[in-house]
Amino acid sequence: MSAAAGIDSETAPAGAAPGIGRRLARNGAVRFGGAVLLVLLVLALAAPWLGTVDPTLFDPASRDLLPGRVGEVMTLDGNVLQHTFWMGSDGYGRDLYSRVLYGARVSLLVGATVALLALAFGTLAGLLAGYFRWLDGVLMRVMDGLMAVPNILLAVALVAMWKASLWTVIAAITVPEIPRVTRLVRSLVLGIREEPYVEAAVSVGTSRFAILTRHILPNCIAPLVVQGTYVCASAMLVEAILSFLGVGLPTDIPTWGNMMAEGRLEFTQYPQNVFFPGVFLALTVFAVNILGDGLRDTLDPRFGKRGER
Amino acid sequence: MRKSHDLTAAQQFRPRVRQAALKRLWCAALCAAAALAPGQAAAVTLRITPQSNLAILDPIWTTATVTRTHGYMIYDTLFGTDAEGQVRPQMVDTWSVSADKRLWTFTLRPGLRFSDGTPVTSADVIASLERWGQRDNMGQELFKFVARLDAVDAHTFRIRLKEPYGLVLESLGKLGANVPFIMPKRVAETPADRQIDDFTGSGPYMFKQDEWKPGALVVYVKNPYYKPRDEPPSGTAGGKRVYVDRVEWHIIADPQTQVNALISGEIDVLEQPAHEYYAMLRRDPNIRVLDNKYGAMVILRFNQLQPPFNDVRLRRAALVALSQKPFLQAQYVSSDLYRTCRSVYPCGSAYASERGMNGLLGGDFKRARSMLEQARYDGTPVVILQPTDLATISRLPLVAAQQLRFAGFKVELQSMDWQTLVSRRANRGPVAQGGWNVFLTTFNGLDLDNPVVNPALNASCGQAWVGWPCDPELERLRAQFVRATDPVDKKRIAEQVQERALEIATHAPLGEYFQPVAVRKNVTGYLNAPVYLYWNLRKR
Amino acid sequence: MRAFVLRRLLATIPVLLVVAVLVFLVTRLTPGDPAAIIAGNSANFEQIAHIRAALGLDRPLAVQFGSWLWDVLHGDLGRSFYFKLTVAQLIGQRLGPTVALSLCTIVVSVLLAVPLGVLAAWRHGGWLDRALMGFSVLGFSVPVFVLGYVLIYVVALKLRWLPVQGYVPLADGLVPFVRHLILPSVTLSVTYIALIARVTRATVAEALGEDYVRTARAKGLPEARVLIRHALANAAVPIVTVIGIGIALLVGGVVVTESVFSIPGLGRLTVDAVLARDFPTIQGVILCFSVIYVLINLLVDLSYALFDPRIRY
Amino acid sequence: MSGASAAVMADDAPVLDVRGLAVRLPPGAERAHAVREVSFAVRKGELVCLLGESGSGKSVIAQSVMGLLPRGLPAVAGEVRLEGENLLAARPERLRRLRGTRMSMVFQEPATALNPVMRCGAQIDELLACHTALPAAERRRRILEVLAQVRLPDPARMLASYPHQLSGGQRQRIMIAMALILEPALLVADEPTTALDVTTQAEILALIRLLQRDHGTAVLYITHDFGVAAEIADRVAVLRQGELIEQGSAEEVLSRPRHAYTRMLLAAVPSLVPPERAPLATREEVLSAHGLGKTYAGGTFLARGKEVVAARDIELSVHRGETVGIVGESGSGKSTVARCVARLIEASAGRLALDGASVPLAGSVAREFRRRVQIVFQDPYRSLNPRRTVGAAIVEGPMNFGVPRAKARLRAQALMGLVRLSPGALERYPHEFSGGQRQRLCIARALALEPHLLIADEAVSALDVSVQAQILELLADIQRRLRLALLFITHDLRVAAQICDRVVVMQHGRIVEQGPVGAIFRAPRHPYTRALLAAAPGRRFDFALPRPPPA
Repeated sequence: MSAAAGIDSETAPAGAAPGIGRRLARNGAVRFGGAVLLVLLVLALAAPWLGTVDPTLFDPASRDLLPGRVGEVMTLDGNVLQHTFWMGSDGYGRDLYSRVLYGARVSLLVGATVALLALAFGTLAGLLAGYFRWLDGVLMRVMDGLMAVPNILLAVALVAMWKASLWTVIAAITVPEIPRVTRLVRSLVLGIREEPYVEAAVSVGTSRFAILTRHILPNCIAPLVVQGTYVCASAMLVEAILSFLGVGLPTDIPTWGNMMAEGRLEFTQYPQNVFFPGVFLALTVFAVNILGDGLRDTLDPRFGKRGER
Repeated sequence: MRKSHDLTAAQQFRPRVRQAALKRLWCAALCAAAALAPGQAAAVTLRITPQSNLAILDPIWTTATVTRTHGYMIYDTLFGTDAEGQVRPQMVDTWSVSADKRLWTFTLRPGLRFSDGTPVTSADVIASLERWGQRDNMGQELFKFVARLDAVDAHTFRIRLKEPYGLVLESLGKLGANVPFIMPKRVAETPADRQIDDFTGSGPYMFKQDEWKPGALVVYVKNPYYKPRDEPPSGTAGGKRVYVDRVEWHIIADPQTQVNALISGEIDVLEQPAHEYYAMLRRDPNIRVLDNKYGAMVILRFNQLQPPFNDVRLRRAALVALSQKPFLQAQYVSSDLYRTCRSVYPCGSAYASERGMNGLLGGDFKRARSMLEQARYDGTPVVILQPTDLATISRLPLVAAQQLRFAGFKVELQSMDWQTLVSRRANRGPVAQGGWNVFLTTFNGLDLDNPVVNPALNASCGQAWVGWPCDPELERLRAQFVRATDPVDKKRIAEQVQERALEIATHAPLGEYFQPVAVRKNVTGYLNAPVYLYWNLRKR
Repeated sequence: MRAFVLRRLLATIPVLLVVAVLVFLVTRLTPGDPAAIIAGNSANFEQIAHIRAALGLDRPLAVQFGSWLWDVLHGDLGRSFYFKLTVAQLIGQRLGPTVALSLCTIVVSVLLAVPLGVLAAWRHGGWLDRALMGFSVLGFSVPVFVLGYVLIYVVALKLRWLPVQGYVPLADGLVPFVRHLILPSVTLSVTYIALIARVTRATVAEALGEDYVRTARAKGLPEARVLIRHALANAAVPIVTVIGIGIALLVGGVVVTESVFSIPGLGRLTVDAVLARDFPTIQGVILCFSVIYVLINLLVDLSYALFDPRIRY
Repeated sequence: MSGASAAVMADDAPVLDVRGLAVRLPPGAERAHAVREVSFAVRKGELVCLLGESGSGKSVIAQSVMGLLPRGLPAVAGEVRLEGENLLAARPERLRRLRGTRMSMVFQEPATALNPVMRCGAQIDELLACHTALPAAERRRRILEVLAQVRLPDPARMLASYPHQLSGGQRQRIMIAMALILEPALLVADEPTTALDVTTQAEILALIRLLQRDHGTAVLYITHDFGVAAEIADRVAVLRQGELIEQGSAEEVLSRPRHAYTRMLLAAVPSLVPPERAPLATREEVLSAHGLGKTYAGGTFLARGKEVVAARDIELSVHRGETVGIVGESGSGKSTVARCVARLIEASAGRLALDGASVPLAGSVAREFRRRVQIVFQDPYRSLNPRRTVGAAIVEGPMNFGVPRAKARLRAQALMGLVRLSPGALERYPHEFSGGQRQRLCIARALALEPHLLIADEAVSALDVSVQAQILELLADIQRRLRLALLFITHDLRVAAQICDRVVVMQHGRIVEQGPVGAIFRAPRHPYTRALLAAAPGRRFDFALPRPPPA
């Protein structure tokens, strides 16, 4: 059969589709979410130079000051200095402005760490369950068991079990999130396993471990990043709820959650205790969620497919 | 969420300035109430939110405040203590003491009955007193002196002492926890370390066990068999008349929701509103805040078995560094709800004095620092236990931490829920194995007003209250106090006890605070006493 | 159908076993010692040891677990350490309010979230989509108790439309029952709405891209009918799934809402039990929650057959 | 080319008159307009075929006629007149009322074109309910009648059943019934038979012609398959990259194409007449399978489901330098055999041998087997890992067998030349290549391990005919040079005719006939083979050869 006339211009690759980076930057939600988070991160890290005082030191004489008032603050060596309370003071007389900024550090840390840990363990479990069938049954039953126990109650029990410190609270919030990530990864693996490029890898003699790490894991990243943002958002909220129930972080470690939980008593008369941390927490969780939605719309192949076929 | 703990409304004996005004208010209310036609048609229900959740129903088995209030609802006592602190007869009609003060004979009022209709007999009284004697600390002291307790007939019983004892009536009529309530014999024979499960009593109300929803709702109805005394009610003495048909305890966990429920009229009485709300409650037109003269005391307790506070010099240094005002300001908000009190006994009580207090509790960080150097403090951290779920005391540890840090101590705060704290502080071991160095709590004033009842002053090493101070001299003084009958001697010995306690720094008294009850204006007749009493109330 | 139900019920047994072991270990490893708590604060060492023996806490862990599990299989959840009732009675008293609150919340959430999601999907990427999703996510970002307090402060205290707290059983009259449930279920449903709306939006948007929607439009059907009968109908299965899974997240909210509105439900009971180290109650209630969760998800799976004829049991 | 259409041309006003249509692509696409300057007409009772490869814009034209253009593809010029009314100017509400009544459409994928959660009867009923005021009973009668018209067995059962309970052909008949029930003037058919088996396709094409004659409907038929065009079209219009380069009667365009592009396309269509094949130089058997079978046990450990026999008693052998084709319709088991041989799935029965050495049917397989047997899949878009460079994909095989990276890279560059791709493209990612280029990369990957046996599982089915021709030519060239054994799986008889030495015909999991390609195509013995050949569209029209078609 004679080769057709050399119309074939196919030797040179076709026009390159826009890279992931540019597509992400174009998505409004990603831009908004990312910007807000960046600002918060900068505020948190630059806290010591933004006119703040030690968030844990207090002088009960200047308690419950309304925003903008001037009062006294004790320093570590016991002497007293004048300080304007931009966001007012809480029940102990601590400066809310400093606590909100320093609180950002811990809340973001809790959110990010829980997200990373949940993704790490969840992905590991999900990969094993998805790829090795004999492991699947056992692992998924354990995950179902973990998921059947309501996350707040599990967290409360875990925190009550160990003494309340930053890491116990992080662990307590992470454990209930792991099953959700595992189920996501497992369903992804089950899907990707059937893809022809995985079968091709099998046929060229690639080991199972290499298939997992080279072919299956990289293709789970996009949905995982999206899930990570939702886990981060919910982690910050759960931390606030744990503080509300009295099993959260100790109050000398300021977080938005325990500030609100502790400030709820004065809420109706001095709303600044709950208002400022509440606004910051809502803004952060909102930004993370919007970022998640934006990532999903750009990264998730299902949405990409709907273009011209 | 409030838990039962040592705190009870303290007893304070010195009349307050506003006290007289209140008196005039009562009799006006009473006269108005009398004018109402007796026997209103609709059933009147009184809704009360107690200080915490009623879980344990055996007032002898636990010292929890809410259980004691439950006891006053359904049980009666041989003697009561009136508003002026005098012991008055309640179930007892007449009593007499032998010349050598060793034989006491009591006769019960005629016609006393339990809520199941059966008459109250001496046998019931004896069984009740014996069970009470095993658990209550004043009861234990009393029974050390009791030779024999027997019934002469159904209505008369006798107590034979080995040697004269000064606090017989004060013990039988005591207000504080483990109140000597009288229960039917069959119930009182339950061993002291097991909880009773039959709630028959001879008090003004009956407990409706079928309607009880633990953690949510407790229901009492008027006890038809109860015969009140004729005298007007005063403290736990006098006639316990009941003018409502039904009392409901609504357990509300959240402090803000409690106050909102009172403001919206969904409950009539709120025992312990959070201090942040008193300003608001005072301004509310249809709510009355019943300032009472009975405060509670804040106490910082050292663990004397473990470093660093096994060294008395460091404990003294801490006493020098600490100051009362910041604790009270941080935790109890407005100044009319607290006051500093430089005594181990409640200010205004019989034995209160400033003896041994010179140079202490002045917040003198510099002197404290130098004392630390002299004692060659090696920097072992002070572990302070902090309860996170008890709104009324959760801030105190932070204030203590800051003041000790200013004094040069290394301090570590460990937060936990109250139940963990209660079991943790019973641990004598080192901090590494779950031990502790300092915790803060509060006590009802009437539990501290004399060397015998005040647990902090007990220095009998292993047998003492947690913290386990060990000092034979202090024990000798307390034993001497018990035997003294003349008030002047008691006062002198009590002051010596305080001086000695401060020398070996058993604990740091950090001032007093008040937590007045808030009542809606359509409820009148609330009895102002160091304990919560719910008879004599009318609801329009 | 029956074979499937049987098989699914058999499949839940290992799950509940895992829950039982998990909960048992979590309670047993707590530092707090229930015996000390029950003995009260002035008890000495012997009394605490005596109580611990009475409660059977001195037996080896495995034996304790075995006897508890054996009792559970016989329907006896054991007695509460702390309250004077058996765990079964406690749960019985507290089940009503939690079920009422949850059902009310689920109904309110689904009725609001699904239309919200469909509208957002219909205008995918448009301003309406961003606004609706922004609103639902905002609801998701505010902690439940803050929302609760604000609602109480505004609606109950200032406007006096609804009661501040408390729960009135249905038996005591429909109107008070509903009035007491409105604010709590609104507070609780905000997070649930965000969850369902997000999944509805995603699945309906995906369905709108399918061929059968293009066929429906080629048939000249009105847009509303295309959206409901074709797009939403095919998105029903994933939506129902998230409603099922969401129940576990809902419980977290129930615990807080019951505290804020002082509703005597299972959520509040569990937290009190954990704080009071009341092991039997903790185990009983969490097992109860898990059983409810598993049963609900079984119902969800069974409902698939209603929504999608391709799924046969 | 059917001769029957001429008589119907009585009415002169065209039902559909498209003039100068232009539809703009969103910025950043490879060309400015999806279609430009498109003008054609479809008269009553006439079937006009729009021919073109994928991306030529034929579907865009169909969508613009029906007013279903997505938001990003606006029609910017020209007119689309349906019975005189310009649809481009019509308000959406007007368009909506026309759809289903005056014009309707049938789509390509029968599997997904019907709403899976609605009964077929209901999906037609909603059309009637929406556009007419007929009472329910009358609507039901009409539906049963039209279902009978489209030759569906037991219309009542069809009406009550769900789409997933019907076969592809039946579903397409439902679609056609739905399209024609309201007697529209115009029917737009967008590749309605592409996804069907060749026998079913023949029935559907015949049905469309029949209904068109009965109802006098004007049909705009869109396809990329010249065979189908030859089979059914009255007039043909050829599209290239959005431009109408040629149109005329089927007879003119298909046998006397004026435009070079049309000639190129026609030449690329493989002929059903197999060329003379040189006999094999040596008879070295690479692969032999005896009594190979595969059964899937249905149900789970509790419920015993019914067993599905995918393949049984397969006798197969492929020699060095020989191409053996397996042909058959979907569900015939041809892919299952291929995957058993490639040991991607485990066969349930029979013996397998490679270069004489026996291969275990189950459990782990010798690494040497993996080296010697390679496979190329159908879907180019999912055969390469999107997250890794194409170079990495090619070197992965050799590096698994210990070839150092540098040496493997050199071999990859050589292979790129072999498959006629520029070696510099090794660092690029799969999404930067077209379908045809990706298939070449897959071939390069397969050859990297110098296999003895290459299995092509529908390797060219997803490609346009022009690209398909190049890949087939490439495979033939590579096989000659490397004396590879090639096992070629396809449902397209034309492709089989052109590339295979021997052909195996499969039906319902069994081999019905096998033999040299000439014998099978010229003198098929088994009735199923004969039916397959008879159903191949445009078989009387031999495109490749320039001489005029037989009478």
